[in-house]
Amino acid sequence: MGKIARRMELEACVAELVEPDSVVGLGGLHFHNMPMALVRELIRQEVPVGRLVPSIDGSIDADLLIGAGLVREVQVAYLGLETYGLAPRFRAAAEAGTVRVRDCEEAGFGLALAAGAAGLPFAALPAGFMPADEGLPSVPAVNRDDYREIENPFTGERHMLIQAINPDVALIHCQAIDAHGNCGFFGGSFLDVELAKSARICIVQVEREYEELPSACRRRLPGYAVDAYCVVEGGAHPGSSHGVYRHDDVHLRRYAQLARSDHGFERYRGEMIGVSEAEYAAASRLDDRIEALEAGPVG
Amino acid sequence: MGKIARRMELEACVAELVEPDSVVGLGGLHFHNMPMALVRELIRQEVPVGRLVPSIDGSIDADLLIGAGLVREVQVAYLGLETYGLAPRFRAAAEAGTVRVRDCEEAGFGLALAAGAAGLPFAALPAGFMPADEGLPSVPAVNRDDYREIENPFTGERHMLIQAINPDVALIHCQAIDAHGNCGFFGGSFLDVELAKSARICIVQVEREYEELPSACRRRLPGYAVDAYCVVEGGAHPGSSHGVYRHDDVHLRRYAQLARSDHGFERYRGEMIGVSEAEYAAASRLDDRIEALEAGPVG
Amino acid sequence: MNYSVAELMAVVLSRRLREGDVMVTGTNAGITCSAALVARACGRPRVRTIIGAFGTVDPTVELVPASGADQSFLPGRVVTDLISTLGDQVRGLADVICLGGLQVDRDGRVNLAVVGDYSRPDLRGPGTIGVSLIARLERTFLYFTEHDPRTFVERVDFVGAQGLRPGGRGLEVIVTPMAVLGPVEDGSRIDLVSIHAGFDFEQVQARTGFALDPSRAVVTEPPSEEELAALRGHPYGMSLATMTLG
Amino acid sequence: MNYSVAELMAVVLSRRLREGDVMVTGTNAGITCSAALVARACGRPRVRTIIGAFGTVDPTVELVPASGADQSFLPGRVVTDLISTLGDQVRGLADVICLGGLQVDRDGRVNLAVVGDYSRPDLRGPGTIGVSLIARLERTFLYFTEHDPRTFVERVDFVGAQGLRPGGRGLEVIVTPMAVLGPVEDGSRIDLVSIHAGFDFEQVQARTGFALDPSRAVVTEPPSEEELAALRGHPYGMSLATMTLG
Repeated sequence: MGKIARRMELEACVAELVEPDSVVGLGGLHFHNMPMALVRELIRQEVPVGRLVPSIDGSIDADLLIGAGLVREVQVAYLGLETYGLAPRFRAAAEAGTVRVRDCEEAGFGLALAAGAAGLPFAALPAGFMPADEGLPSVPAVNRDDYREIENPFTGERHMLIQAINPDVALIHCQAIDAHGNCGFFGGSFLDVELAKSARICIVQVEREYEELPSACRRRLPGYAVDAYCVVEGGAHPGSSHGVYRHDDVHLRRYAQLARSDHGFERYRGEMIGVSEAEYAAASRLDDRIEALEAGPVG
Repeated sequence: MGKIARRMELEACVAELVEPDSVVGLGGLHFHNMPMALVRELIRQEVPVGRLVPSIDGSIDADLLIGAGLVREVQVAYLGLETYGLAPRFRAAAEAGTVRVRDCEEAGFGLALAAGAAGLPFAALPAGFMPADEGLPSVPAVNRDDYREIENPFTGERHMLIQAINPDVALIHCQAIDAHGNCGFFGGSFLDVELAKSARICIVQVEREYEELPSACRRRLPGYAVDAYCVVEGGAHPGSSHGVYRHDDVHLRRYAQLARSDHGFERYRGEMIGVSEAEYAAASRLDDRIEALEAGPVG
Repeated sequence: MNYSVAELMAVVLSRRLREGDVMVTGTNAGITCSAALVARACGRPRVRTIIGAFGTVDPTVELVPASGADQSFLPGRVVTDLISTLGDQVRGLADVICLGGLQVDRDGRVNLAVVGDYSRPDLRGPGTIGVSLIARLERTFLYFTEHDPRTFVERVDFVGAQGLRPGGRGLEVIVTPMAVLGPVEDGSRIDLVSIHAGFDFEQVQARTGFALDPSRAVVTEPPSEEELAALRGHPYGMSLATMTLG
Repeated sequence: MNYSVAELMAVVLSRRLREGDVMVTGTNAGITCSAALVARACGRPRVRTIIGAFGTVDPTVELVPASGADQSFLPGRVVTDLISTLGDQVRGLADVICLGGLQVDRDGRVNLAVVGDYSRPDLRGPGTIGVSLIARLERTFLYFTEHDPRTFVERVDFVGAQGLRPGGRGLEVIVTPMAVLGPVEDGSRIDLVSIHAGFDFEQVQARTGFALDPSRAVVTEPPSEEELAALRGHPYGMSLATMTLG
């Protein structure tokens, strides 16, 4: 059914639309265009996540939720801080066995998300993709939830399928939205359009409202795929919001350092998450940082 | 392997790159952005086509090849003249049994082409898509080449797959190409990018060369997916070339009329195809028509 | 008040559009785009149109081109692309698909492929276009520029799509220059919904290849002033006043 | 002539690039983009680079950002999108994929997922990223900013990808700040290809967790004047002269 995007407050987006123990997808890639305001709000409202699905390359967004103890299971192609090293809370939780990991490989993850977005129950993997020999663990052998073998009915050969990804809720960050809920990305859109469509409920946090989408938009998500949106300037911080501000190197570096220990993470959490985005803005000196990190137009 | 696009003459593109009895895909949609110069050249060189695959909505491009008696089999979601009625030569050949028809439905056709482009052997169809009851003919029942049933290994339910489309050769029309073989579409690109990538050999006919692709391009096909190109101004006539000229209503109407009978079709063919595009240009008054049909910029 | 057949057809379809509907259309979309125009003006401002060939949402075209892939259809509020629009339809992000057909039968099956024997047809049509889409979308609107007995048949020769699905879902309305057809209350078959002013039951029955129920022969509600004003307030809506059908 | 380790690594990779190659890269792409720069200047002008996150072909960036998804990577000769670039790799329209790893073993397996037991790992890494792509692309280049014995192991704890495929296809070269590794002639295992000037066999063996063949310890051919000129003639190539690794 075509959706009608509702404008809501950040708090209400989470309180009304994210059920406890849902499958939650996170948009963006690495520390770019992450739905950080929504992630912080999930932590404030302590919403447990049944399965977290960071879109293809997860970062501090997923790491924070795992660190806050809210994630039972995480489906990953990549979860790390890229140029800032491993994801410390994911690492600690996976090593301690307190989060279940569903490893997918990158192409399969992309195909599974695209299948979910297109209303298909599964996708074919490339021919020749099979478990490793010699009994060493590998994808797909370690992930029987998402990978299954069939006989290719056209050739009789063995072939792997991957299950579609269809989160209950997708959390997306973008730069622009118009009066009809159509969303615009000034820079990369990664797998955000696919993630938005694959989810039952799509929540968008956006930098700014426009009467009509500006021509700077490189890609657009139609409003008929959006359930609700909230306007949060700086909502992708400490990551970048392409075309608006660059990622905050100082902040990310400090997180990567602090989150190596339990108490360091708790210190970050105590200082930064607060009770509202206004508190986050004050603690992170958001306005100053956003201004200092102002990004030129893309391209 | 990344391809290096070679600049060739129209005649050489067909003579050197289109093997007899190949599977040949045609780009464009209805009578827009059709690779007509390449189609006419196939007729001049009398290259038999093993299977013709007009991309989702075929038009006069496919009808001409069928009328010329060059097509053994045609794989169609739609083949007609849209606002000019049925495709007369396709109709006549299918009714006489001189062309074999492989009917696909539209979504399946798109999925099969996208799978072919992405290097996957087949695609899942939407759940619930099954042969019609009561033994009435239907897709997929009439097309066992492309549709097969499996047990969905995730649910145990019956499920249909469609085989990927991977033509031997794709014939594509576009508006712009740069020095690196990157192609640009000023208007619609339909399934042309998918078709180009799905084929083993991709041949592009282009209106004009540019040092760099102009910003008017709405979509781009990377040069690493292009084997050869030829520059043919007006090469999509009597169809449109989006952003350059509109379709030629007079010409198309006349074709639809003439092609209803065998001798009418032969008259069109005798008048129009000639021995070169120069003869086509003279017979169709191409320069005048292109000028008269000049299209404003798109959008 | 005077109105053309095309105007009446657009108004009939517009009344079926609900707030928030996303309607997919293409070839000969003058009537369907105008239906959305009327719906938006008459209390359902969030009705949206998608041109399937481009993924154009709410095209900003002045005059609707006949071809569904004409470049005039490119500008719009949002433009995606053909393949993602196909995906959106399969995913169920669109509500209504508008199509024509070669044959429709009383069980609501739609056929655009062949008339006669499949392997050696009497009439070979364009294909089976849209079948899996009809099967996935919640609602299908069919419209025809002629009311032809060869179109409305007892039983199709080929099932392009099972338009009418269990419970009366799927095929919702068929509009022609003479009448409106649609599923009966229990969704078991297609029958008359109404007959346009100027035609009577016998005329419609004579041009329909399956039996219609004469007790259902009410008159199609004519366009209201508001509906006509909405139509005529826009260039492409206005063009319907003089549109020739068939 | 003086050159930095990063410059040498870029030159080593550049020599593996063939005319027409399409190379996919992303995070920490300073070295790989520079390799393409050198190859293009040294007789293979049609070598192309794709930034995977965006589908940017031949990015026009001045300085290569560390992050593979930085917006500076967006402008380029052609920009498509992430999902079609994934498809292009699976389809075989790209030739080379450049990656790092947590572990590589002498059979050419690559692991980025876990060290230790999969279900309760000693070290949990980022994932299995790129595995099916390594399996599909003709050639894989691995590069590491440290030559660490924990990286080069006898046997990986998890098979992210079977980098080395039958017949020596697949994993073509591994470059580190100390040495070049790669498949032996019959493709049966990974061994030394060369050692960078300034290091000796014992040093490399001490930092490699599987046995290397000392008879293969030739010196890595240093960058030529032409190669260095190509590197230093462009802002991002120039940045390698002072790049700190590890």
